[in-house]
Amino acid sequence: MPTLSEFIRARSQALQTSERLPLLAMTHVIYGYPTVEASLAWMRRLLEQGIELLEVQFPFSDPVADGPTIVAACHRAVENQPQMQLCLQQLGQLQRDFPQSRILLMGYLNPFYRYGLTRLVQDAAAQGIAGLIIPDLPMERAGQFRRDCTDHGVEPIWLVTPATPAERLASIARQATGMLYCVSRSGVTGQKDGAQQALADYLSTIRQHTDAPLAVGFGIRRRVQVEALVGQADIAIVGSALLEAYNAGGQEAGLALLASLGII
Amino acid sequence: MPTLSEFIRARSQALQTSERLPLLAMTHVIYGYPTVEASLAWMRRLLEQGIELLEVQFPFSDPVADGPTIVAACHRAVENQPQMQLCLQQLGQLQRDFPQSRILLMGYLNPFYRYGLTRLVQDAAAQGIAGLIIPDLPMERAGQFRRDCTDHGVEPIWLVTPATPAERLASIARQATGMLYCVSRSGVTGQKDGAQQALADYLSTIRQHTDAPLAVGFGIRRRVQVEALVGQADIAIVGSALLEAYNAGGQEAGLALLASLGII
Amino acid sequence: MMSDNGYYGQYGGSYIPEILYTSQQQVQQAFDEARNDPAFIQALEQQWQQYSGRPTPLTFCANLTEHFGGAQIYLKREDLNHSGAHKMNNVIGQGLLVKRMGKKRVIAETGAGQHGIATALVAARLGLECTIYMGAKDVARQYPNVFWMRQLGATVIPVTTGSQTLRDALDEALRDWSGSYADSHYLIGTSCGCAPFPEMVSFFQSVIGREVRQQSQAQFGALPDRLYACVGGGSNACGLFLPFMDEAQVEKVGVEAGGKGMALGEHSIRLSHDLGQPGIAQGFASIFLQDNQGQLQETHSIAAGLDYVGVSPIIAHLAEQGQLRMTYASDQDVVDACTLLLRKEGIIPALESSHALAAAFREAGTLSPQQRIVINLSGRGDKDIFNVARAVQDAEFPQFLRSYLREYPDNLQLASDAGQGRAV
Amino acid sequence: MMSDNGYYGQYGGSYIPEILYTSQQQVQQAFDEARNDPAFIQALEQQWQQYSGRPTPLTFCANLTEHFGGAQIYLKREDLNHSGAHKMNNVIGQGLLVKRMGKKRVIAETGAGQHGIATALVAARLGLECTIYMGAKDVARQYPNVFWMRQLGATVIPVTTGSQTLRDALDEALRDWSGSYADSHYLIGTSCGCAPFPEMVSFFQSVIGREVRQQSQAQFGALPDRLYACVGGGSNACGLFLPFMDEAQVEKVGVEAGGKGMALGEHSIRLSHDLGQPGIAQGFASIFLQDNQGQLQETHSIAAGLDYVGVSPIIAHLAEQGQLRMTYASDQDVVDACTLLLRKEGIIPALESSHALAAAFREAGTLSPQQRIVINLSGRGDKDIFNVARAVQDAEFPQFLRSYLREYPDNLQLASDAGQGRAV
Ligand SMILES: Cc1ncc(COP(=O)(O)O)c(C=O)c1O
Ligand SMILES: Cc1ncc(COP(=O)(O)O)c(C=O)c1O
Repeated sequence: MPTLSEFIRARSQALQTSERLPLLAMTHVIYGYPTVEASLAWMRRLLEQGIELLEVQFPFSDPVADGPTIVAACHRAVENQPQMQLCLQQLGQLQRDFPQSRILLMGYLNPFYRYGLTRLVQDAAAQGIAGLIIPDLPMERAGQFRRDCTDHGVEPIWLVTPATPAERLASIARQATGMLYCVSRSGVTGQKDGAQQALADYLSTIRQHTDAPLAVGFGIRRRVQVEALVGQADIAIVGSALLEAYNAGGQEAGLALLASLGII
Repeated sequence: MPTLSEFIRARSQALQTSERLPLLAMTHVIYGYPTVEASLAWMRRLLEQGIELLEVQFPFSDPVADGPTIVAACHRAVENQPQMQLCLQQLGQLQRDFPQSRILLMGYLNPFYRYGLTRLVQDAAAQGIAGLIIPDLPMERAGQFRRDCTDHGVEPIWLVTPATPAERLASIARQATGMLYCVSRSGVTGQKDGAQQALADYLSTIRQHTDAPLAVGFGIRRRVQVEALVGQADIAIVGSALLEAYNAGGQEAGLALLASLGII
Repeated sequence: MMSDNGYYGQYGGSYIPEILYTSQQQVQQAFDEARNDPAFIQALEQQWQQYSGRPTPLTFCANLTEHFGGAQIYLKREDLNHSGAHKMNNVIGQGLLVKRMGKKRVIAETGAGQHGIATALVAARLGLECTIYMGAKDVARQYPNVFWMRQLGATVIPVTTGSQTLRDALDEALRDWSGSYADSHYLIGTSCGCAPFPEMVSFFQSVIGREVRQQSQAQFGALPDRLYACVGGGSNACGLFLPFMDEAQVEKVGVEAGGKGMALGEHSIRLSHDLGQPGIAQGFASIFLQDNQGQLQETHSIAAGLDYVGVSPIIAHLAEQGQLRMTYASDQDVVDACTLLLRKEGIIPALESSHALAAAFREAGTLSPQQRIVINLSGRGDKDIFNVARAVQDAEFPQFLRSYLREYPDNLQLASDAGQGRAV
Repeated sequence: MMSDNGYYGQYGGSYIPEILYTSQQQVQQAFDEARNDPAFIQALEQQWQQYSGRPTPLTFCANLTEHFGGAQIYLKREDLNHSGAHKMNNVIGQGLLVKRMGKKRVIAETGAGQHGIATALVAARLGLECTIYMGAKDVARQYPNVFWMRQLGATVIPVTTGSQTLRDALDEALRDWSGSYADSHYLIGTSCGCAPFPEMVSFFQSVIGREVRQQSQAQFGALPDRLYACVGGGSNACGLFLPFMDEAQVEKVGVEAGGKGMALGEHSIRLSHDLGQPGIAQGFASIFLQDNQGQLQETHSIAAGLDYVGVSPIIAHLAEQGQLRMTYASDQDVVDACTLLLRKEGIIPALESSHALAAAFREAGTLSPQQRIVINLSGRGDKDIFNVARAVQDAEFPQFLRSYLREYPDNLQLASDAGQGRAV
């Protein structure tokens, strides 16, 4: 099986010659929201549409790095008492059903920590999950976790932000393998050249330090924002906007958004 | 005109041979309660009944030495905006109409003080008022007042209480002329021999220091209380009980009380 | 300031019913002895420190100073006393005197409830029985204080006579004392009443001014140029001013409650503008708000602790002598001053104390940056939330109260709706 | 207590979103420098003294001591701080740090509102913008505090996510900080959160224990035998205990909120009885109340300041090491202890602090009269009138509120009835 970065590179290559914008789509779904069944059905539907990367968030009662829409959905999902073990099994089934896509499991540290981080990596690997994103696990504290990931062939996915100091950014970028999750808080409207330039500078700085694919998330909700990423990043992450569309009009509205963004 | 003590002694003498208990009646009325007119009518009625001593209280907003019934009546009377000058004139008229009785003006210091203490004594004298009772004017501060009283022939009437220290009691009693106002807080029920004895002791101590007539007030409301005073005091003061009777049933109830006490 | 046999010029004295003579003498004697007894003074200072947290600080207000661009502004922080006001200084002193006299019970009057709470606190601490008289209107308006007094074990008696406010409570307390003097002490809360109360209360409060002297020297190496204190009965003003009476160059400014206007009944201005007249009532000679017949009048202030009808004979005398300057602040000035202190310095002043602030704020800009003023922050303001919320017309406070009421245990709501009074 | 690079045994650390890394490092560095800068320490001590009134006294309680017939009982009077609680020690410290870092704005979370008020006070005094996050349920329950925060110029943001209480407010504050770190400081109110907050808050609170050491020596010539403190986040406990860590013979007792019962959701007992489990959330590793999936759980306490889901990593570590003993007190014990202190000593304790009282009262009688215990009275209780009145089922309080509401300006009543929020 190809590594995550190999997978991404291959698909990027293929997209150059397709009708779609040449960016992979990484779509975000909260496990257990609004119910476990509905969330699984939504994931399945996205995968059927050819979404390359599915980011599944295991909900947590205190998602400190998320905005209001995702926070509310997480709280709702927690009420459905999601179980980590079952979640991993169900994601494994999806991965097996859609071998053309990759599933990344995202979540805050505590539920993983309670499950056991080593056990998590093992079980995720066994289920074919390609990567793990843990926004509140600093790289400095992740020695064992990274060894486990290496041992079991799961990619730990790190985040950088515009606030990350240059040296640290370089260091994190250098250590990135499967992909690097580039958060941009500044947002890109497509209108403001200054902001667009800032994003370009940010991404090119990162690029200097790594060959890993770059995934960018900054509240993408219009095609022009995606277009601005072409040539500078590999993956467009659609999170809150997708959830809002889904909340407003279900799966169809979600898919319509993705289509309007040019990434399905 | 006889002095106040001569008047009292003469009437006491006369009572020895009458049907009534051998004690002078001193009845208390609040000027301006419930209205100025009604209070004057009530005074007149009492004088018509032969009450020897009429104690008229000029109302004050803050009658600290009085109990709840009198306090409430004073507050009501104050609302009628009683005028000191008019009050003195009206009492003078009463005195002229009922030369067989004596009128004593009682009041707290402040209204008198605002009127002018010297002026008060002068005007009271001019109206034939026999004595002045000011419960919150200590004898120590009354030098000028006493000289004014002497000059104008008005009796300053001092109070003693069971709490007054022996030496002070002796001194006040010695200086008493028109009468001495003996407050007994302990009350006399007629049943309790101890209390009766205490009253007897109290009055006989006072008697050792003065020949002035003794007036006793302690919430008299039953005949047996008055009887207990016979031979020990000269005057029974009926204050709150009379006001309560008046409040309950007007002049008639007031007179009925006095009759039941054996002092009209 | 020592009285001349209970008198300050023509004011002061002891004009009380004869029945209280002995108790008054006893208090006088006990106080005369105690003030000269080092053991008493030591116990007093110990309780001040260990129970009430004295010394209270002198706080420099950089933002306010800059805001007005005039004198350097300091606050004497009596709000940090136990119970949240200067009242504690006095109740500790008299409480210890009660123990010394061997009495078992204290009586007090209270208007806003501050003195009532302070008395109830000290009574609990000293194991004394405690009865507090409070005008029925004040009970209704200031119920939170009543609640705490009762929780502290005090008996609170609502006084339903007269105007049902402080003045009537005072009368009623005097009446209680007349019947209970043998075992009870009347713990007066301000520098009013018959001798020796004005002198005694001022003596206990003078710790304020003594500390300000020391702290001024320590913090800026000089005495203040001006002192401000609000004047209700006058105790916090006496406490601040008296230790500075030998220093004529330290100007003393007393601030009365200007209320809503200058008509009788709308304010509590007794001294400034000669709105009050000399009188003798409630045990002492002073200046009172009264009509031409000598009847004491109703007063008003947004600060319940300032609407007293009389004033300390000490303050009346000093004002008459020109040894202090009297002024006043209106309800509106007071709310503004309160808000300004909140925003600029992060201190919540009592509305009483905000009168002193208002006057000082008016004048600070006219002084030079080399001058220093000390404002007595006699108490803290959290107790005033019911008044302040209403004054600033806060819309959520009533909403909060309503939802709180909805959750209150049901049976009690019914009982209290029917006006049946206390359940406990 | 110095951490090992932010860790206390297995607890502590910094588990925060990457975007906060720089700010966290900046705070760490600023704090490391400031704590070693005599000028900073001097400014800190000056504000503690001149603004908050430190030192707070150590009060001997003769009546309570006699009542239990055991150990001599002393109270450390943090209730006498400006704002009425120990929270002030920390906000002054962090406020000065904010000035030092040149930031212009502070963010804080608050549960009961005590830390929110303290932050708003200090922000006003230091001229900082201030935003307070508070669970919408807490806003509704603790509105008087919200009122004062707003009067002080702070923006109070009700948090409507999750359980709408402290935990959610904390999450929301972290989110704000993630977007505003450039000019804002997150002023955490207890010894929790990512490094260096637990250490920093404890550093600022340790003034409590240092004073107790000095005062014990001065007042009874020895160290106390036992110390009691309630444990919410753990800051007042750290403040009292840490300066005594070298003295194993001084027993330290931490008291958690036993609430209504032992079922999850009914209490806030994280350490005693092993009801909590290790976890990593809200920026740090510690013991949290959580389910088997690692979801944090709801908690309960009669004292709004004690119902936190986690606990200071310092306390968690010391408890694990047996260097302090953890226990708890139920809501009912707490009301009883509060009442007893009121009646016996004339001090109104916060319900939070009454937990420490309750545990100490349980044990005092078993100690000898030669032993001395110090209970940290972390705050005063007048703020708790709404809770206490309900707990003792006072019948007149709702009556008072109703008549107050009847007199409230009419238009505002309508506006608020319609739930239209603030008018100002
Ligand atoms: C905080 C505060 N300041 C001032 C006063 C006024 O009293 P005095 O003039 O005796 O200081 C009161 C009275 O209750 C008060 O509570
Ligand atoms: C008075 C008081 N005590 C204690 C606490 C608990 O906090 P900590 O455990 O951090 O001292 C609070 C929190 O609001 C409080 O207000």
